[in-house]
Amino acid sequence: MSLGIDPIVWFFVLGLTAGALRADLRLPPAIYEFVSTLLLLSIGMKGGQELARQAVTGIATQVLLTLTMGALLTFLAFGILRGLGRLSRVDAAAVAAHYGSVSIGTFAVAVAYLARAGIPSEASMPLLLVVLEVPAILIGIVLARGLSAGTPWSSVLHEVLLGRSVMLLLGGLAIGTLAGPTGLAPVAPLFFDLFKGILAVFLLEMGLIAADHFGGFRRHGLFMVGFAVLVPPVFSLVGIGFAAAMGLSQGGAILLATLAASASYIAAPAALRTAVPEANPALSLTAALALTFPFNILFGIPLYQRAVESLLTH
Amino acid sequence: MSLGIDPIVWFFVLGLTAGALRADLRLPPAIYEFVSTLLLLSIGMKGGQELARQAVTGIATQVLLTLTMGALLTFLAFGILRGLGRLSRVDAAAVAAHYGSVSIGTFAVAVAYLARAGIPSEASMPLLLVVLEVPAILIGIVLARGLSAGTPWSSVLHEVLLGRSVMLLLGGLAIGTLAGPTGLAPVAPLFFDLFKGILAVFLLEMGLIAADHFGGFRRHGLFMVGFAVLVPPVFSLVGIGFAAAMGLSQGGAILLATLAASASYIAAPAALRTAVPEANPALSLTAALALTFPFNILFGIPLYQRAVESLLTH
Amino acid sequence: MSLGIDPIVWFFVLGLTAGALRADLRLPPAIYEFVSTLLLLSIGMKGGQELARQAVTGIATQVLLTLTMGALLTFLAFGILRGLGRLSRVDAAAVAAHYGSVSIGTFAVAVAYLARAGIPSEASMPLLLVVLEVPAILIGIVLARGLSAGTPWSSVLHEVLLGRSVMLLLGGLAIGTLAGPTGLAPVAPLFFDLFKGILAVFLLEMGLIAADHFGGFRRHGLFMVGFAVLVPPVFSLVGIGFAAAMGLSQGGAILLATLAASASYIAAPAALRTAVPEANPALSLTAALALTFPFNILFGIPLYQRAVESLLTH
Amino acid sequence: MTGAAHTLRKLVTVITEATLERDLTREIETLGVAGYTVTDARGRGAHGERPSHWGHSSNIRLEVICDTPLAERLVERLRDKYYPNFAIVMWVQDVEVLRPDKFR
Amino acid sequence: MTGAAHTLRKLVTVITEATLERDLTREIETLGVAGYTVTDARGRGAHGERPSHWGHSSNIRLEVICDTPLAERLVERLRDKYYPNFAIVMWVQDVEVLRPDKFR
Amino acid sequence: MTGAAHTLRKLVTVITEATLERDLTREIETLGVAGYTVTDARGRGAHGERPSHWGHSSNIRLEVICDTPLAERLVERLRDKYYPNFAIVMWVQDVEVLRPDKFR
Ligand SMILES: Nc1ncnc2c1ncn2[C@@H]1O[C@H](COP(=O)(O)O)[C@@H](O)[C@H]1O
Ligand SMILES: Nc1ncnc2c1ncn2[C@@H]1O[C@H](COP(=O)(O)O)[C@@H](O)[C@H]1O
Ligand SMILES: Nc1ncnc2c1ncn2[C@@H]1O[C@H](COP(=O)(O)O)[C@@H](O)[C@H]1O
Ligand code: NA
Ligand code: NA
Ligand code: NA
Repeated sequence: MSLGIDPIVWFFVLGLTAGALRADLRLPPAIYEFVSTLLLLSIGMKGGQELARQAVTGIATQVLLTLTMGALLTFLAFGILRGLGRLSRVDAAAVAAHYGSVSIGTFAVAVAYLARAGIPSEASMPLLLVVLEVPAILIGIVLARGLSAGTPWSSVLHEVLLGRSVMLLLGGLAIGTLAGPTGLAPVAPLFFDLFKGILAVFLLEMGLIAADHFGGFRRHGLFMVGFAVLVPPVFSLVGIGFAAAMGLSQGGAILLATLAASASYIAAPAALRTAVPEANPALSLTAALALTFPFNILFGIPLYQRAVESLLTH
Repeated sequence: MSLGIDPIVWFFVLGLTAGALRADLRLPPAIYEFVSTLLLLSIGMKGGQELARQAVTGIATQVLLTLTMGALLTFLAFGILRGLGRLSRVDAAAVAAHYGSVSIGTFAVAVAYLARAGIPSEASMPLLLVVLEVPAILIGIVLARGLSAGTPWSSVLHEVLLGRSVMLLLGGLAIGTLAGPTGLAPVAPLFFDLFKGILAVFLLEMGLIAADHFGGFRRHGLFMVGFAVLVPPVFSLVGIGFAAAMGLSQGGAILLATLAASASYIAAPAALRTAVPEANPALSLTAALALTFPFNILFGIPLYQRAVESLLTH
Repeated sequence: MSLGIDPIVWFFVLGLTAGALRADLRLPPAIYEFVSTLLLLSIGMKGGQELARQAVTGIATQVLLTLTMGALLTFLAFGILRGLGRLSRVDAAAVAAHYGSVSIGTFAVAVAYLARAGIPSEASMPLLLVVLEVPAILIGIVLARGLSAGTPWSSVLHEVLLGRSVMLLLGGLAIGTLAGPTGLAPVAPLFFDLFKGILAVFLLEMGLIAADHFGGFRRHGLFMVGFAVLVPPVFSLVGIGFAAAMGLSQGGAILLATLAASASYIAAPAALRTAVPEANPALSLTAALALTFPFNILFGIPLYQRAVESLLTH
Repeated sequence: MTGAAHTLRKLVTVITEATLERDLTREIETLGVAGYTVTDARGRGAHGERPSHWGHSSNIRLEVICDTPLAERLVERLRDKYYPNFAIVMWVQDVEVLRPDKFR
Repeated sequence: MTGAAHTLRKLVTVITEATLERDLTREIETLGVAGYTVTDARGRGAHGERPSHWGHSSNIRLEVICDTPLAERLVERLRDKYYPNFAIVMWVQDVEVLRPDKFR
Repeated sequence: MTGAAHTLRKLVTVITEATLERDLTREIETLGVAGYTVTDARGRGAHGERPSHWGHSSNIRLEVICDTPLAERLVERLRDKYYPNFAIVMWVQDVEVLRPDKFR
């Protein structure tokens, strides 16, 4: 079943277009933070409210397999970047950290996509999202610096484990689980009814930001362009494999494939900048933000849906 | 049929009052931008969703007539300001640019007014709003400077044609047209259900800003006060004439009359400041913001409705 | 009847937790102001819409009794702080001003609590909230400085009487009364439907801010901790007494008890800082924000409900 | 610099509590200073950390260009009025200005 | 200061209307200056109050470090172009910089 | 200026990446400096444009008043630690302060 393009994706296209034309639609940073806070809490609460409803079994296994997948994808990316791309060790490690980790914006679009298509998914997915965000960043840092004494591990761990997205997703999950669907009803108008509208504003802004980073490509060469566009479909297959191993539903598999295919452009850049300052930050950010993110939003998600449908016939 | 005062107008009055009392209700600029972005997108999307539904004929004629009207109003204003007001050429041209152009806030209030009264209007109105915003500004610049080589035309055109309001209105129109009413349903809670609430916040803020500009009148004399209050009803008649020529419905005619009567206080000031820096910016802004805008919001719109009802008996 | 914890309180707990872990969930000040503006307008409008519906009798008496209560609580607090706490005159006066005045955030949570429990309350409560905010601040200033010529009374009165909360609450009340329930319907999605969601965001932020102020306790000693936690239940009893004298309903009595028990952390600190600069601002703010506010939110409101139920058997 | 007619003036920079802004600028106008510039700031000093995210505790950074006698008067006025009870820091520098008439 | 190899440069500070930002930074780049820093500001001067809460009327505060000839050219260029019609104030100071090569 | 007891101190101004704020202020405290002031900024330099609208790419502007030896140490510390890999610019000026004891 094909759905055509989700209207919220048009907001991203509007942002890209405005950015390319150098029209100034930019929202103030305060609004960006407001909007992303609402999205993170919403995603967490939706998951939490399901956890309160469903009997969830096998979460521990899912978490472990997800951690394994995060590590595997990071090493895979590192290998490709070192072997084929001949990037320096620190640059390869930094980019690998971004691609082993996840993009929460991409996840939100996939959630909206599934809602539109009426495909249910596991309540545990927002938890796996959190689980998948963290390990790649830590592995990337170790790949870059070894376990050298110089790494400011305590501040790195603080930044990664207590980062905005981890805290808000886990907080939302906890609140959703504690309150359950009835308890959440009074806050549903803000966190659930407005979800897609808020996501549209977020995507408008991301389009503008992505457009700002296109310039980076001239400098970073064809290899990185190929990497940013080919890694997502390849990684999505890894995601589908792990989804099969976990016995996820179709919806869960599409989400896990999307997560595998996505690259972090918020948590990873922030952590890497202080932990591995020698790495060129524009390299990762340009790839993750200006290519992989648009690719996943515009083409990836429907593609992964089709892949799941043809590969996972329960 | 008279409706009494729309409650959202009380928010404007609250802002005016607080401003006059020097009470600090001011919202941060970030919120002003958020709120106005939502309004612009909403207006565009509403129009676009109608365009997707209705078969629209004669848009080209409407656009051409609207362009003509914009030019006519600008020359008219210029003539009055030079002839009766004895303003310098640059000042007359700058003020004329503001009054030939439009106020989007006023348009939004008129849209809310029509919704409340249950009067439908043409889907093409948001497009005509965009069309009417631009030409007056360009004509004003030419009136002030001639076609002299010194004018930074490329940056002026960039600022006017790719300005925030033009881009967001056209973007909203495009998204609404592409998605249609069904496609927009998931984002309706933010963009449509909250429309009047968001407009109320916007009007509170505009009341505060308008109050700030009252001081300007002491300096700018009685002529400008008269101009700012008398031009709207006169220009609204021109608007009604053009509406008749276009064969617009009653609702469309009220909107076009309101547009004709309104004066720009965002796009025009920004463009004129860089293109015609010799003009006194306080002159235009005080008139448009502190008199014409409140006049239209508080008295104008119901007046234009009555004028349309008595003049346009189809 | 016990209700368990209101889910919005979990947002406060999330904020506290994140703050204690030094995780950075902080929203920009612009969002804090947006959210608090919406809450103040909502509270005012809700009250106003009821005023438009109910025939209100005896408002004058209620206002006078509330003024008396505000004065009484301030003197009571001052006595305790001077007598038992041996604070300097200016510090005792400053803290007394905070505790005689009210916390609007606490009031909002109590309103949400009553809504959840389905307990109605008087339409005049938001007005009493305004009435109770002001006198304590003025009395505190007089207690600190006497009626000395040095006090900048004109700017103090301006700041207190035309402060943000007074203006927005009164403005909302006026708009609600003028427009009535039907008139407010179009803005209800923003101001009423989103109320609890917006309050949740506000509480998340307040949790973070409260956590920031815990450090103050190390310096301010055990007496202040005891004061901040014991005054609320004691003052709530005073509130219940006055509620009985006014003949308020159960809901109204719970709200008045909560108001008496709450301490200002916005209006009072701002006014006192300029009017009584010799007072230590951290003393009042730490107590009001980091102890009394959480106490009331987490434990106080259900407690006051129970007290009202057992003391006021109409 | 020599190309244009430059003159020396004083630049007084003040960092203090944001809630003082209205007070302070009124004080400056009373002294007859021709203008000032304000930016939002945060910081740390003898009165502890003053972060920018919560109105009560944020700072402003105020700059005034004026001649030496006025600068002298301004600094003394602010010192007498605010040093005892407020978080405040001030410093003074020489600057070259273009149109000395603008800065009494 | 003597520990590191310090060199004198000029610091030009400009306070002007926020809407000029794009124009001004383009001007600076055209002159060949290596960099600049901008912060948002508000203030008061000969053109009245310029508060920060409404786009049209807020200010920016622009800083440029460069060598004396460039500073001279910059100041003259901005004076000629903006003084007649805009709210603008400029001042110049000496500063010690660490890597003089960064600041032509 | 002579009216009050003024003393010379150094003003160190640092423009660098916003994400370094926590690191930097910790560094400053470690050196024993008594205070600092931070404002948000944007700009352009050798590392390209750094606009203020997207967290990763915005700047801060940090000011520290201290005595000459501390300024010297601060500048060297920041140079060694951040110059190789970060967008950063520093300059130093003389300033007169009112209460020299506040600024070690
Ligand atoms: N040594 C310093 N250098 C730069 N700014 C300072 C310094 N000391 C204090 N400040 C600023 O001045 C404010 C008030 O200082 P204080 O009164 O010492 O707490 C602080 O919050 C800082 O923003
Ligand atoms: N004497 C002054 N000291 C500091 N800033 C000033 C001074 N005069 C003007 N300014 C700033 O420069 C802007 C433009 O000045 P003006 O052109 O005089 O209106 C003002 O809005 C202030 O921000
Ligand atoms: N010449 C300059 N004058 C003023 N600020 C500068 C200059 N060069 C760089 N900056 C600021 O310092 C930041 C970092 O500089 P850079 O390391 O050269 O990219 C820039 O983003 C600017 O904000
Ligand atoms: Na990934
Ligand atoms: Na018009
Ligand atoms: Na109280």
